[in-house]
Amino acid sequence: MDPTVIPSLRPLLAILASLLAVPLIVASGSRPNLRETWSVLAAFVKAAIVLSMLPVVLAGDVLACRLWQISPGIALELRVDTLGLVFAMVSSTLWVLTTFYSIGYVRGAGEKKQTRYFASFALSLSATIGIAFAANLLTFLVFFEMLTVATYPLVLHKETAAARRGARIYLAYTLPAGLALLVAVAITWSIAGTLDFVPGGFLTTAMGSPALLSTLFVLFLVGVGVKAGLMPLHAWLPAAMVAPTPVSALLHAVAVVKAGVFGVLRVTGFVFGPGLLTDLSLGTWLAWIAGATVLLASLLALAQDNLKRRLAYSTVGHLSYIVLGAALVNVWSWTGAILHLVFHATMKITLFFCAGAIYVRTHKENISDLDGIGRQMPITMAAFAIGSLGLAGVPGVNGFVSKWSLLSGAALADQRLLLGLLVLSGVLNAAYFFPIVHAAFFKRSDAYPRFGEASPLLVVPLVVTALASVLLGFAPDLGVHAYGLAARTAALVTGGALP
Amino acid sequence: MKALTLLVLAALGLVMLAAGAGLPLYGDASSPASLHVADDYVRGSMKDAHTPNVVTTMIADYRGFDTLGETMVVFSAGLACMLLLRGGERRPVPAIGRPRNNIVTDIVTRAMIPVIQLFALYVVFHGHYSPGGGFQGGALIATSILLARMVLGFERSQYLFPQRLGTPLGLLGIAFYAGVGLVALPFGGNLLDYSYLPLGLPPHMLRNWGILFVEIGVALAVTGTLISIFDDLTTGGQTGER
Amino acid sequence: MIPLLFVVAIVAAIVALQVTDLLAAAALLSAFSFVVALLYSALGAVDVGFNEAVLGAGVTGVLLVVALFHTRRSSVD
Amino acid sequence: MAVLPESNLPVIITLLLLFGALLTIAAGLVRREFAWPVAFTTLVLVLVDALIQLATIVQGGPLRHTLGGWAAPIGIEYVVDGLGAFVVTVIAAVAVVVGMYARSAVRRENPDQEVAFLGMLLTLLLGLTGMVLTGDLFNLYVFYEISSLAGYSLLAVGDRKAPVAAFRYLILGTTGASFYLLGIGFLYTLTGSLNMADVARLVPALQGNPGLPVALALIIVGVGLKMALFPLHGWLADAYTHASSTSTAIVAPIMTKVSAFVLLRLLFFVFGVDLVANILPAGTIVAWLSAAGIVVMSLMSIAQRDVKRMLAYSSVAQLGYIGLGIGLANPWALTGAVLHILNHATMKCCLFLVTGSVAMQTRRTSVAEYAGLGRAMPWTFASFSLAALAMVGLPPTNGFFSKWYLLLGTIRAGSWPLVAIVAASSLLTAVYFFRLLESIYTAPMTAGGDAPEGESGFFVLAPTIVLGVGVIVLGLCNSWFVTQILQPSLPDALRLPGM
Amino acid sequence: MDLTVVLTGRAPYAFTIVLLLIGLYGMMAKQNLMKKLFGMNIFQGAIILFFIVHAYKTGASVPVLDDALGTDPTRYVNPIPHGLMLTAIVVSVATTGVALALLIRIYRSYGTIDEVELLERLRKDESR
Repeated sequence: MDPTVIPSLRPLLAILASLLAVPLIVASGSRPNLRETWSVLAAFVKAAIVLSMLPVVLAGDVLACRLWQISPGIALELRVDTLGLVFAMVSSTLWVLTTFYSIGYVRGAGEKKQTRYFASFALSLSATIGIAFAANLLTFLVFFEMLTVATYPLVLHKETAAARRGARIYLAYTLPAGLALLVAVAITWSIAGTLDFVPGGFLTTAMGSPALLSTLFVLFLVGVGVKAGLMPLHAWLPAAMVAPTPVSALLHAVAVVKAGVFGVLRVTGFVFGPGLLTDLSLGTWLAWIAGATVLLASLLALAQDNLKRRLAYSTVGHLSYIVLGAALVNVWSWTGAILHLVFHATMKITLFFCAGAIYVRTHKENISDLDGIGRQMPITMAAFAIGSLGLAGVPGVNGFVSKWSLLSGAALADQRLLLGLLVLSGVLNAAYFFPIVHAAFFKRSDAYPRFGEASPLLVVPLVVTALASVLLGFAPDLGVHAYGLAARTAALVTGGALP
Repeated sequence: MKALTLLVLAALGLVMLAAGAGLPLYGDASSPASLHVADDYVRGSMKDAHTPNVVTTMIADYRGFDTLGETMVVFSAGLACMLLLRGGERRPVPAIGRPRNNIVTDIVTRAMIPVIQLFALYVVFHGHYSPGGGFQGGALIATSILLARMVLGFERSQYLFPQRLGTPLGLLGIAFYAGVGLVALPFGGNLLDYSYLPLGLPPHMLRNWGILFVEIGVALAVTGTLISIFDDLTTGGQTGER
Repeated sequence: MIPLLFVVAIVAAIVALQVTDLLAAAALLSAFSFVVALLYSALGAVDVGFNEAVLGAGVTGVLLVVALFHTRRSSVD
Repeated sequence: MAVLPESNLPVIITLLLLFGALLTIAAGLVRREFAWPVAFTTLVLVLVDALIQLATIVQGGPLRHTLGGWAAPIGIEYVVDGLGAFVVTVIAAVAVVVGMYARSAVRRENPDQEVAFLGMLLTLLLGLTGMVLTGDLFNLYVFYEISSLAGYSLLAVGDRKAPVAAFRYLILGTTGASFYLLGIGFLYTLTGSLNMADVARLVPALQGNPGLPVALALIIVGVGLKMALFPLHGWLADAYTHASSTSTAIVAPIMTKVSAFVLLRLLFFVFGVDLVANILPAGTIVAWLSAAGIVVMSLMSIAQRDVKRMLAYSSVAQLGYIGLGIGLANPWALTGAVLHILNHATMKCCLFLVTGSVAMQTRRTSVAEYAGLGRAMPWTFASFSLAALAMVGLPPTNGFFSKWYLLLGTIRAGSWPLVAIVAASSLLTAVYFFRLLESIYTAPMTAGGDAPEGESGFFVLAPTIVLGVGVIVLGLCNSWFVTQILQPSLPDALRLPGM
Repeated sequence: MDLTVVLTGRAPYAFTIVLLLIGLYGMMAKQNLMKKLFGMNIFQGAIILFFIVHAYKTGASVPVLDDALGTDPTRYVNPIPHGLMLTAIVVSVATTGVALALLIRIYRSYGTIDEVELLERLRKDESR
């Protein structure tokens, strides 16, 4: 049954909420408090608008906002379906927390150029929501590139040599990727004559030779895979960790990288579709690439001493969980993938928040310096523990739920090896997280004076996200109905029955 | 390097010669060019504009717009000299502008100038019936002044034609030309359609007059501009206000 | 008659390019223009011939000479 | 005075510019201060007329004006279709913007020549608009020469080296004009007509005549020289670099574009697509030359140390896009090419204006010296960044969309190397622009030149900002131009499907 | 088509091409800018000649109407190229004027109009 399409301005407003904040932020650059007020306001408004669309979508309808044409036959069009809404809700709600956290962080760490910082942040969020709601590939591409541009100043923020290097690497990866995507979209348009996302895909074997379609798929993968940190295209992510921690937290654990995997989901599920992927046996290949990434990333993470870099590599690994789920297109794997998109966000942002709090308080970034920190910042480190447990897939935290459905997806696809691989990576996760927690709480070191917790602006958000992770672990459908939406999307795309 | 140049030129030459095979033969009276539009001009010149000299009719009427543009080309050349040379520090007038003080040449020149100018006027006004017209006439007048400038010297020839008049005269000429062409517009005609001139004559006579007018405009423009170019070049651009 | 003019024109052109004294070259260029003007007239283009004689041979020549007074008269090639 | 018929609109543009030039000089001879107001008023009037003309044509179809009342082919006629009206409007708009800039710039850069300069500026526009409007081959030559003479002398105004560069340009430009004239000579002796439509009617009968391909080649070389079609671009770099900022700002954006338009018109409307393809692989040659130009010139501009020179080389590269579109001669590519005439005009004009205002403020010209200026002149460099992003071709700027259409064109042509070149070229562009932006915003200011005392004056700043914003606006509403103006006036063979 | 026809029928065209090449040679190979300018003039002269040559008709009269000949187009030389070339001549003079102004400017700033010397002095500017 086709969902009824309701024309509405809400998706547009959701984007404008933060877009219009940008000039206000710039204009009030001289008065920090006013400036931050705009950010907070924008964040709340945006989240409110996005959440207000939940009931409609749950009712099985689709909100659409068709703007003018940006190329003959292609409109700048927004469309709120289950998948898009999930992504939008995650990023917008977490932005609220991140805003508070950012205020605390940049002031605590005494960052310069805060106006530029907040402006770019708002812009990136608009781009992210745009990506989530894009109804066709060209709209998607427009916002995708906007995101690239908007995050560039954030990576460059510290203006140190390292930051410049990080920013250059960032561009060196994302710009070519954007071009690959552009070419891919152009080819798609010329062979298919349409760019609108369709659950189950709109490309068919009739539209081109297998060689062409496979090349097209590769181009798409390069295009979105870079942001998704798919190996071997992941190298920018650790380099981009020079950015201030809130940036790493929201953008490099939620917005940007998730935009990448979201792109993978769109491409596999809404452009190519299960049928074509299996016909050309592209899905399996992608699955194996993802699997390899999961394993390698986890191993690399073990080798890192810098906390944020370790988190970055773990992010790379977990993103590939999602790609993996997307690749073996069946109901369970897709449910798992989408769930992981949400749950990994809550867990990983917690960890980054913790890292940031520690940095602001102690200016320590290396794991080896964190012995005994748990005694001084118990709440922070408790949250950290919850996050790591979740990522390791321990039952009781939401990570377990998503991983479970991913596993059953792998089982359903009869990919025993990948199944084992997932389990193994869970173990590795434990291997690179638990030592930190252990050291934090049970190693004692009087190397440095007592600190105590960071300012509430930093602590409250991370507590919230940690609690969220736990709650979602017990009731995955709580609040944003992540589970229901994920399952429905999966059914819609794969044509299978609801799990 | 030179060898390469010659090689390129040789190649070009051969291509051009080969291409020549496609062109009508020299002196071919039935070439497409002579049978398509040209014949209309020859047939029409008399009855359209009452002007035997077909070339005059063509440049001043059939393709009068080209000529307007062409006058503008001359003027812009004058403007270019003005732009490039005027201003900056004053320099001595070079040898060519200095008086010769040779009594013979002076007298001869003074005697010749009116003759040339008279002939020039004839060329302008008789352009309908014989070779010549605005360009030739204007250029001749200019030449007479140039002669004076060179023989009598820059300063002493000012009385014939003050330097500062060059540009304004050019302006005037073009404005006159374009103005004559403009008249037709309010009467519902097209630009440069002389048959709309409000002189109460039959169209072909109106065109005849129109041609004369624009020839005068051209003559003025060419005279003024050529002189101003010459002056700018000789004086290195010092304006004549002195 | 016409072939002769052609030959003269070509010779004048070549010499004008080869002479190292620019003043002489300018004079030769005017000569070239004049020959060409004759050629035009011989080919029935009296107006063009007239124009070339006055503008090409006359004015251009004068302007060249004037410019030469401002610059250098000799040329290495 | 009776109300004039619409068919007078085109000639009124020419008359306005003609009398405007004369009046400017006259007024200037009376008092120097009078020159600018007259000139600027003229420009505004021309723009108004151009807009009315555009509107008229979009509604009522092409305009014809037979000059002297002699119907073509006996007389000369002005023929303006949507395409021509579009280009004229672009010229007029750029002219108004630059005219505004000229007010203070010319006085500062070359006070002695203000009057002649402004007069010459109008003369240049007279020539360029004439080239676009006329429907007669020889008349086109006349206007070609007017614009060329104006171009030489405007570009000769500038620093010490400018005349040298201008002289080289003069020699090359005259060669080009003469080649064009010779080409017409061939066409005329073969067809006996000079009217474009008439020649178009007569030319097909001449297939197989050895004179025809030569005529075509001569015309392409002739126009290509003025258009700086690679490898005929030799004159451009020096001329642009050493000329005064106003000269460059008016010449660079429109003169080469107009020639591109003329080339397009001659190839597709006089010779005709099929004939061109039959008698000489002109299209292919132009396309590949342009492609080579795109790559080589982009590399050249990366190598430059002087900003203006860098922009000059990138101009040649960008012209490659237009040449490529014309050469491929398929609907999408052509759309991209024509759209790029407008887009590149806006962005390049903006960039050159910025270099101008920076030079006036601080006497800084080299890439190194631009370091750190971003803080001192925020608005100037905000527009600069927008234009730069457009040059790189990132959405939603207009540069992205020209690239989009061109890509579709190259794909349509099925030539993958060209696809790769178009894609890769924007990476090369990104290299030199992001390098510049990075140093502008993050590097400390260098010693060379003065420190800027804040923003430039209104007359310099306003045009820059207008263009900067225009880059975005034009990008978002590009589709309107394409569907409303470009498509209706293209020959049927080159229409987009369904247009 | 026998040889004499070719010779008489093509020779003028060949001559113009030769002139054209001479002019181009001057523009390309001469290192004195003034010489380049001369080359340019010759080049343009050749092109004008091209038009005039193709306007010619054997035995036809000057394009000034004459009652004896009436208005029979074949009796008169083709007037169109003449008109066009009037324009072309004026254009070439104008271009020469501008070029000369440029040359004077160049000489003022660099004291030479010889390309080789000029390049040296330009390079000296760079180094300074």
